[in-house]
Amino acid sequence: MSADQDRWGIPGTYVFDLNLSRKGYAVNKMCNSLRYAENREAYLADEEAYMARYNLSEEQKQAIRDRDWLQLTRLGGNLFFFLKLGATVGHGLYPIGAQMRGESYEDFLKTRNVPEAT
Amino acid sequence: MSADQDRWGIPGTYVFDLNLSRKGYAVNKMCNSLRYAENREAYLADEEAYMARYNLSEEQKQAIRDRDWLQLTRLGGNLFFFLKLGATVGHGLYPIGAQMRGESYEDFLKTRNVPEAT
Amino acid sequence: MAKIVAGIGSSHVPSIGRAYDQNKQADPAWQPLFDGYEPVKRWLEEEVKADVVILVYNDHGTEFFLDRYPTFALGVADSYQVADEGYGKRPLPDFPGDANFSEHLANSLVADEFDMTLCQEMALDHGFLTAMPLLWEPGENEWPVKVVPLLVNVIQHPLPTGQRCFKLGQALRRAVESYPEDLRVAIVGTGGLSHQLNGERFGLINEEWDKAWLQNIQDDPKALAQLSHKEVMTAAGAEGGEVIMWLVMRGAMTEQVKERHRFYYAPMTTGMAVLALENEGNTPA
Amino acid sequence: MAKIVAGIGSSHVPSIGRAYDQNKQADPAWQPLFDGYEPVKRWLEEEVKADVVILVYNDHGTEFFLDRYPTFALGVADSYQVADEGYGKRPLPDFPGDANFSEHLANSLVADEFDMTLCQEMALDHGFLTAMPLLWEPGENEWPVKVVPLLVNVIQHPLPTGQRCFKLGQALRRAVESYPEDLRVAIVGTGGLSHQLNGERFGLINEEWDKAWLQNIQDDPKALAQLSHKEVMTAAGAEGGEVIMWLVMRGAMTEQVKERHRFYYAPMTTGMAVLALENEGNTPA
Ligand SMILES: [Fe+3]
Ligand SMILES: [Fe+3]
Repeated sequence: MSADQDRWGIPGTYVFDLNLSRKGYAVNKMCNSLRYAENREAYLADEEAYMARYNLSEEQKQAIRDRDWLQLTRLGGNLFFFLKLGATVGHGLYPIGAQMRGESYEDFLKTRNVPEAT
Repeated sequence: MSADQDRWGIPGTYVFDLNLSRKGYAVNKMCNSLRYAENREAYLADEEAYMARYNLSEEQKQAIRDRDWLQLTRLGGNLFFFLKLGATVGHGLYPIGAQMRGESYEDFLKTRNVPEAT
Repeated sequence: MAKIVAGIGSSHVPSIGRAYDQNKQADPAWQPLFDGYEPVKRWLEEEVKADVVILVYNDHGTEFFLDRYPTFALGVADSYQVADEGYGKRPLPDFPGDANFSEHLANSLVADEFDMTLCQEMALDHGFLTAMPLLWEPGENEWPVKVVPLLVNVIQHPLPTGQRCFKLGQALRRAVESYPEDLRVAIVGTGGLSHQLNGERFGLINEEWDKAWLQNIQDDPKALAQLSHKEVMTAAGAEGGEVIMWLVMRGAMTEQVKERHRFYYAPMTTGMAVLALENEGNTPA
Repeated sequence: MAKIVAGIGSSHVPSIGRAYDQNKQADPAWQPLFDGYEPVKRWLEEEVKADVVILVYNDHGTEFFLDRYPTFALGVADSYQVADEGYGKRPLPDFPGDANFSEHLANSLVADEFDMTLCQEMALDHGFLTAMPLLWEPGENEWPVKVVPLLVNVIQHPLPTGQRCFKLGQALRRAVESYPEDLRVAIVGTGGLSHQLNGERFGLINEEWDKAWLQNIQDDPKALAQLSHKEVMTAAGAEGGEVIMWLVMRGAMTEQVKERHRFYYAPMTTGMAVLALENEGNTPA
């Protein structure tokens, strides 16, 4: 948890404020472009080339290559936008969440009241 | 001056309110697209085809064919947007204004303090 | 004179929309939820008979991007499209607007010092779509009510304060009641209840807090409006902070309200709730 | 602590930009105008030495379209581009922002119940560009001040009231004065004075009204803020209604102000003015 996030002081929580939004702007802009099917195809055809079109930092690119959603969140990625990246590369909301919690998907489901309601 | 405009009660003046804006939305959207050079070329190549792409009323199309800027204003065209259409078809701000006043460009200039400051 | 005839709080969750579209109404995991909305739908159809609904929602990275993020955005169009959130459009009809009524609301709110973004075009994502078919039955190509979408920024801080949202509701009531036509207006505040979709706390639900919310929004909304975003997010999760949209609805109701129906269900990652309220008396909130 | 060190009112007219770019500073029709700004430019450079300027302007169908029109939009970016209004970009450097300062302003204004649209990207048209090189000399690739663009809807009614604009200025002052860094902040309100660009009244100028405005904005801005849009537009022309942007600047100054410079010129279709004000005392407007 960075100093910037400490100002909110909510453990395990990354509040998407203007500071984080500015930091992650390029990531979210790229992810936003993936709402179009033709862009998703271009992304899958050449991830590096697609990332290069946007102004991502090397750290942000690496978090994306690693599919490290927690790290991407720390670097300003906003879930509502990077869900489109997840959908493109085959990571859904609950697996992403389980990973952010540091759990397997199965273990995560066990913590739910009605795991069948996916 | 229509009943809608009468509510403002300022003679010779078309106040661009939500009512007029909704009425002219298609016109202004088309004009807005003319901020790009390639669209201006497409417009000049085939005005009717370009207008057909937007949802203009027949009245609005006719006002454009006639380069009747006062009528276009009455039908919801907003000068800040239709200036781009003017620029495309070779009508500048002051000639447009002179036409709306019902004057020749030369007569309009005579009403100015420093006509050289065009 | 137009008047507000119903106030509804409702969650908006994409999985509800998927369950609806896949006809899971009888699926054991989903039946409670659909059953929970059913009495409200019946009440709206048989008693409330609203002409138009003001639905308070947020966009989720679908139509609004961070290049220009409004605090409050109001639809002023004759119709609104169902958005494609990237998986194809949901099979729901597009929505009829009431542009004259929207225009009146916009004029009234801006004169009342609310700095609205005004939208002549607006495609609506699950923030808007989730509740609609659970509350009003769509026909093949139409809806039984017209809509006015009202978007609130709950995505990028600074969010509007709870207090500001409540005041927006109060201003909406004044705006509605100064409209000359005899319109019956429902208002729906969507979002929440508790959930968190980021960080190590992903999946947080606080059922106790949610249940208290469903009572306090009726009895003491002004206290809820005083909560800071940090207080709400600490208890109800970062994304649970969007419950401030219920305060817009509540501010548009009377000081006293009567509960017509309440339902709560928390199967997965969001406390799902629906609450139906009626005005009681004439004193504004 | 940051503080407001200068308040400037300035017209924004495309033909001024063209005259500047075409080096018409010595052209008899234009020389009065450039000479009129010169003392203000010198004052800003030699005495005011602002670190950042909040410039209040409106877009003219360049970057903002009617699909989503904000009432107030604030730039929160590190840099802002010179827009292409359809005739190629003006040969001016792009503008450096001060994102931390903008962020503070945004947080403060939204907490203070101003419903801002917040912009991470914003290209600036003549509404912004006209005044800048007349007030601060650009270098080859840089500007001597950072900028915070603040857009006001003066295009599509309902516009914010004059009163709301004045209050926004007052809120800006509070926001500036709660910023911990020792920033010197200038604020520029642009637009007007009288002009009308539509209808049979195209070309209306009201020199008398303009001259009264230049005095009253100093002595009795609260009376100006009470004028209705209809009153302003009737006297100063439909597009002259944009003078409400000067009220944002004035609201951010002290109750008493000292005039440093005033200039007025009405060669063609717009009453062109520049007014430079200093705070006097500490009582907010
Ligand atoms: Fe939401
Ligand atoms: Fe302007």
